[in-house]
Amino acid sequence: MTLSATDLSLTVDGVDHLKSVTATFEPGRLHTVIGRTMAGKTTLLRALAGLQEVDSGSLTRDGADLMRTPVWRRDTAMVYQQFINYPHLSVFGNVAFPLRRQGLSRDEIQRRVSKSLALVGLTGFERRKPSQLSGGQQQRVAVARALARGTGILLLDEPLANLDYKLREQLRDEFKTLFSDQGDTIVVYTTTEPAEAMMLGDVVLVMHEGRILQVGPPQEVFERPATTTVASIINDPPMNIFPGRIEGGQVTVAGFQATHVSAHLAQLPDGAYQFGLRATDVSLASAGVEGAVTFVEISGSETFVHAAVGKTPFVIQIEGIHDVALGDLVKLRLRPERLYAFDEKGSLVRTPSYDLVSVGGR
Amino acid sequence: MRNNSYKGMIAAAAVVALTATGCTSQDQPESKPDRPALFKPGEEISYRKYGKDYPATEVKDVPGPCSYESISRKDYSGQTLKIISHAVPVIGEPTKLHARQFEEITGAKVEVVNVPFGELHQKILTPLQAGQPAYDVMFYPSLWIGDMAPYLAPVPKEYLDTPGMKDVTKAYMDVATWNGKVVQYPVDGDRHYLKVRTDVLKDPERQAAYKAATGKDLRTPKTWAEYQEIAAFFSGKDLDGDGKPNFGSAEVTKRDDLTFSAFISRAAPYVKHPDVKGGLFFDLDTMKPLINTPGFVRALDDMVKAKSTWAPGGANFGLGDEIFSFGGGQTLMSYSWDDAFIQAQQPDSRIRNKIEAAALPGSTEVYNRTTKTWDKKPNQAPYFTWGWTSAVSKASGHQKMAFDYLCFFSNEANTALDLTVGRFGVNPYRNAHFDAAFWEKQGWDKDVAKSYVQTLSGMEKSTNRVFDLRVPGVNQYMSALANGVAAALAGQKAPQQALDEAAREWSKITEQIGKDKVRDAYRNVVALEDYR
Amino acid sequence: MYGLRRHKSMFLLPGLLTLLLIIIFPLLFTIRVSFSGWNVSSPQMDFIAGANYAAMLHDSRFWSAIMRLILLAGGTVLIQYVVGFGMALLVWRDVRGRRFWRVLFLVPMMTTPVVMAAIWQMIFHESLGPLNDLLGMLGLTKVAWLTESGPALVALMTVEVWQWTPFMFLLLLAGLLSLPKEPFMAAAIDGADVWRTFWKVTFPLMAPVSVAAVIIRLIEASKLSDSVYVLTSGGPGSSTETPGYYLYIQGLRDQQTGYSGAMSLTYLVLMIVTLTVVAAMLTRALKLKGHS
Amino acid sequence: MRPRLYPVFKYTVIALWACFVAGPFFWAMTTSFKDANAVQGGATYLPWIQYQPTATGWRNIFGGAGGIDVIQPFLNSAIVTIAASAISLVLGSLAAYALSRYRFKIGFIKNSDIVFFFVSQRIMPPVVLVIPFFYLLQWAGLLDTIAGLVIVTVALLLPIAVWVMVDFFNGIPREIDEMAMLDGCGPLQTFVRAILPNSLPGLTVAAMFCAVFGWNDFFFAFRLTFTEVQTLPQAVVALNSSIPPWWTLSAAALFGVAPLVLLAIWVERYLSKGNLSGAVR
Repeated sequence: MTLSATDLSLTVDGVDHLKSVTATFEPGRLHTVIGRTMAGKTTLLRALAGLQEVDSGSLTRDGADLMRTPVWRRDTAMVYQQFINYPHLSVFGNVAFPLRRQGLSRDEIQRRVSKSLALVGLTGFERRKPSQLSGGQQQRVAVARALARGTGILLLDEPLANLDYKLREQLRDEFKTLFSDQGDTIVVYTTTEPAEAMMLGDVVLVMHEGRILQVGPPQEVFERPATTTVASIINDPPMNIFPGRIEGGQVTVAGFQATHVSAHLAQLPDGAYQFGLRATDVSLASAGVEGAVTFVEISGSETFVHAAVGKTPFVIQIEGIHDVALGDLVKLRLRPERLYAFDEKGSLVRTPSYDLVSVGGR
Repeated sequence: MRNNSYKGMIAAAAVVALTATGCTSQDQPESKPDRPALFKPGEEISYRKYGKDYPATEVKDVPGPCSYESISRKDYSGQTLKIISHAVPVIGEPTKLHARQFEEITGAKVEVVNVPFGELHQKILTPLQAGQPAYDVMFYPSLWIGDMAPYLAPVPKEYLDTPGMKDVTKAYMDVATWNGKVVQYPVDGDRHYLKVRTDVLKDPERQAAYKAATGKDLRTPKTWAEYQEIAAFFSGKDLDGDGKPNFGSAEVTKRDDLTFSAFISRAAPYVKHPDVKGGLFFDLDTMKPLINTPGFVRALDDMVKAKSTWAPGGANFGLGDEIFSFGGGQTLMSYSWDDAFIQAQQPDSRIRNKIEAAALPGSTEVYNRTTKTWDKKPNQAPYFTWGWTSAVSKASGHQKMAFDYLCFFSNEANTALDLTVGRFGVNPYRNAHFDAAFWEKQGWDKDVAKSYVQTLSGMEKSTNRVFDLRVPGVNQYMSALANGVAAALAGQKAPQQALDEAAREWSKITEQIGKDKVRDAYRNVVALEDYR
Repeated sequence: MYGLRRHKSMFLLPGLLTLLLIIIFPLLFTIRVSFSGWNVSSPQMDFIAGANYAAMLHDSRFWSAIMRLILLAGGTVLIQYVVGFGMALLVWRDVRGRRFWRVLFLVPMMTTPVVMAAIWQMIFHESLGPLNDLLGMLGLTKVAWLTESGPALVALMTVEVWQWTPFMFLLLLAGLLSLPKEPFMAAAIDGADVWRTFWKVTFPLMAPVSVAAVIIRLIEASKLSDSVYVLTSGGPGSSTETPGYYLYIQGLRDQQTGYSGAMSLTYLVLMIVTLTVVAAMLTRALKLKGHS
Repeated sequence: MRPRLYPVFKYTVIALWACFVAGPFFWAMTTSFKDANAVQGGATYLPWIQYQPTATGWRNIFGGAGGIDVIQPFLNSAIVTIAASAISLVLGSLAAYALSRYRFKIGFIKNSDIVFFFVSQRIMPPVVLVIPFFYLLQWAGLLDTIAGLVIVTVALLLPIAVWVMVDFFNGIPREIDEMAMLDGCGPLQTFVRAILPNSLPGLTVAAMFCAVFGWNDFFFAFRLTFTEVQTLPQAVVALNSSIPPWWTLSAAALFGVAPLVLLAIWVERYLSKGNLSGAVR
């Protein structure tokens, strides 16, 4: 029951929405597609569902061509970012809608709907109209409808994007258990949130500008981002990427002697590189690379300090609340053992050695 | 209020008729055998049973082929007669009333459609031209004969020989005739004449005041100049003490209403020279329009001057407004058809029996188009202003029934009753109608009845008559003329210029329709005008 | 989407073909008849080339009627829009008895124009009508509503405004009621006053509805003729004639079918061009994108 | 404007406009109880006080002497209006759905051009259409029949239905269609089961416009029928004689408006629910 996309391309008005996308989706696994907005994630899902025609490429299911199968025979369910439900139907009616199309018996429909609503925690809401529910509840209805059918392919297009933070976390946790129970279903889930992708995905696909940049298990993608772009997409806040040089055992950034070269980079020849460093691996210190503070975000227990070193922006994530003012000159300390090295074109050259990786942690 | 035994008789007759005809297919014109009459000869006829809006008057059914008695012998059950008529009530209401009676006494089904004046022409003509048998019987203004004649069934001899038809005045038989054939069935006699308020004009105090102010005697005007003087003198004064001002003259002036007829009335004495033959609207020889000649221009000058004597809104009066304005006592004088007069004589009218009828004002000189001079001589020219007529379509499959309906419509009893209902718009057209005693019976004062009957019959005696332009495309001609008149009344153009343009328009229309075609038609009209 | 192509005609064609079938013959007929001398006395499809069009070029009544229409249609639609919008705003929210007002304000458009024009004719009647009577009570001079060209145009516009403002009112009220709430909250938080909120929030949000409503009203208003027919029959003189009424006079009353065909087609082309331009201008003026 | 004055201003404006709107109805109402003398006597407003009311006008529209019988025309109007509106709504919403959801390209003709083609039918001066319609119906043998009138009325109403519904469908997210298809509905089922039920407000507005224009059409009904199919406006206009019985005309005018007032109340219910357009959000 494998779903394979081969060489899918779509260009609209000179913009590549899909560019030679090739990917295989396995039954019983949850694939998260991560990428920034406009990366082509939604287009990919719509192409998989048959809602979007592509310029070229093919789509097969267990080797059988899927391109000529109309949407309504594709055995696919989809959950949209915008909580799309049938406004005229009750919650029950919404979930029962696809089941009725399948011609199931009343009892069977009743049974499946109840089960499905129980799964998403909406038992007791059967008679409400979607407009009488909160956003999170509406999205649960959409999910319940998708689940109740037991389709072979389940597509979720940033289902949590329009929810508030709290609800997002809560639903994300619920999804984790929900989708792990889906048997042979191929689940494809798009998101812009690295945490979501890492936490939910059995496989993570990183998309950017219509291309798939990297595919792999979450941990691998997190630890070994193939390019600077992947590195930036897969981290939140995005990994700091900055040009620098290795010269005589020292890493220099914007003319500063930033730090010494740690062991994992020792083998590299001197020259120009791009370095990557997570925000958590930069700290404010009394000495180091000098930058000017451009922006300060305080989020609960953490402070994000944005600073510009020369023209290169940095994000520094530090514990606790710190009193930093705009325009202050600060010194950044870079953790040498955490540096990723990329070549000048952005391909990964060296990763730091991870002893213990905490997936999804900030 | 219905007479139940009468209804029962109809039902019985219908059953008999149905059984007799058996399963003959519906709506096939066929002559069925006569059946017993529902009326005794000379029975009293009244409209009372149709509602209290009808007068209680009773008249005797006059024996003859069109009488209630004779028509009720006919059996038209299972057949449908389709009729188009003017909007209710003018001519439309009697059409419907007599249709209902006709249904009751013959078993026929009669469908009547009523149409506003402005729509009637095309509503009748379009199906006729398209060969669509839409209507069997059509009621329309008689001046359209030029357009309609090719599609009309001539009145069969048996109907021409009825006593009722024989009694129709010469003028109205002429109006119904086209190229020597009677193609229209006369049901109405219309003409324009003058109506005045006698409580003002015959009031000694006002006569004295008028004499003092103008040095002239106050009398029913004999010329348009006098009409203007009197109208101007009284206009704006409160003549009946109700606190509201009264006005001098009410005329039909709304452009696309019947303004052309009002204008022809005003022009008639200036342009109808008793000694000049060969056409009033056109020179029959050249077909050159004459409507911009000095006589017509003077009439338009008069009309523009008269504006000061009109009630507010008087420059946009349709016929209905004119009728209400005079009939309601707002204005002193008016000239048009009988309607306003009859309206003013309705039992509940506040000016009942305070009015009189007179011939249209004349002139002291008349334009001679052959010598191009004004001939100083008093002139009068009665205007036989079209009037309603009826006809049967050549394409009708029910001609016999159609003519029977018209013959019934216009039988003596019905006509006598119709004449008394002002809103019906049915006016005297038989010699028998010029009978003052009949009107006195309706509660009219002797003088009023006498003035009315004399005015109407006097017109019949005149030899200097004006008829309408009964040619194909008459509506276009009249519309062009009305546009000219309206432009002058609105002050957009001087009368001469307005009529010059109308005349050019006329030439164009003639060109378009075909000079010979118009001339052939107009010859019929000229024959009537020049008749001695 | 695969599998949909063959369905899309299934949706469109029944309606499109029905309309085409009904309309194609009249259109072809009109084009053909406009080159013929078809009239009341010779209803035939002869061929007189462009004579009707040539005559039309010199027909000042036709052209001045078109100029007058621009004034009448433009003026009445503008008034209808402003008043309709105003009334929609007033009964949009917190008004006592708003359901009553809303129904009442809708009713005029439900009436038959020819019939209501007759009622209006009574109202404007200069000596028997209530309007001049009321003016008199107020001590004002009476107005020659239907017999002077200025007041007659005002009377016509009054009737049109009365009859069709509800149409604007309905569309605009429906538009207002479906507006999202957020921008208004934002404006309220910013402390914008009623006037500013209207211009900064309500009006821009209502722009698409406004353009659609104005265009459709212009289309309908361009056919103005019923009220002319009943109220003034084009008078005084020809000062209230509209193309619709003039076409009626020529085409139906005088049955100049060929000539009126030529005028109708010219009028149709002029209207389509004008409306397209107006629609484009309105759309641009209100900075709308992708308005269909 | 000062907040305290605003309500005063608001209610004053509403009241003024209400007077203007109601004025003609009031005048028709009072006139319908007058007779010829009351009308001729100048403007009066209050029965009993200023004139003696009579029910003649009202009696006359139900077959009284000098009047008309409005019952049969009423039924004819209702049949024609309902049939033509129903056909227009069905064909119109199908076409509108196609134009809202699918892209058409036939030569240089695109969706917006097709929409314009529909709407442009309303630009046609009716005068042009009526003569050819006459011959068309004559050829089909449908002059003076309900069927003929329905066909012609459909040509008048279809553009309105398409215009309203295209706008309305554009306001319904396409995702609903997609979801229905994903849920196993073919295109027609998608339309019937997912879109139409959500279009009731739009259909109501379209139905109202259709009903208003269909019910009040005088022009075509008048010229394409002879005697068999008299519609209500025709019956009322048949009173516009050279001596107009204003009282009867007024009564008939009010009678003709009544059913549509009920329609207005119905439409207003949707308005009050606030879901006349963009029903989804």
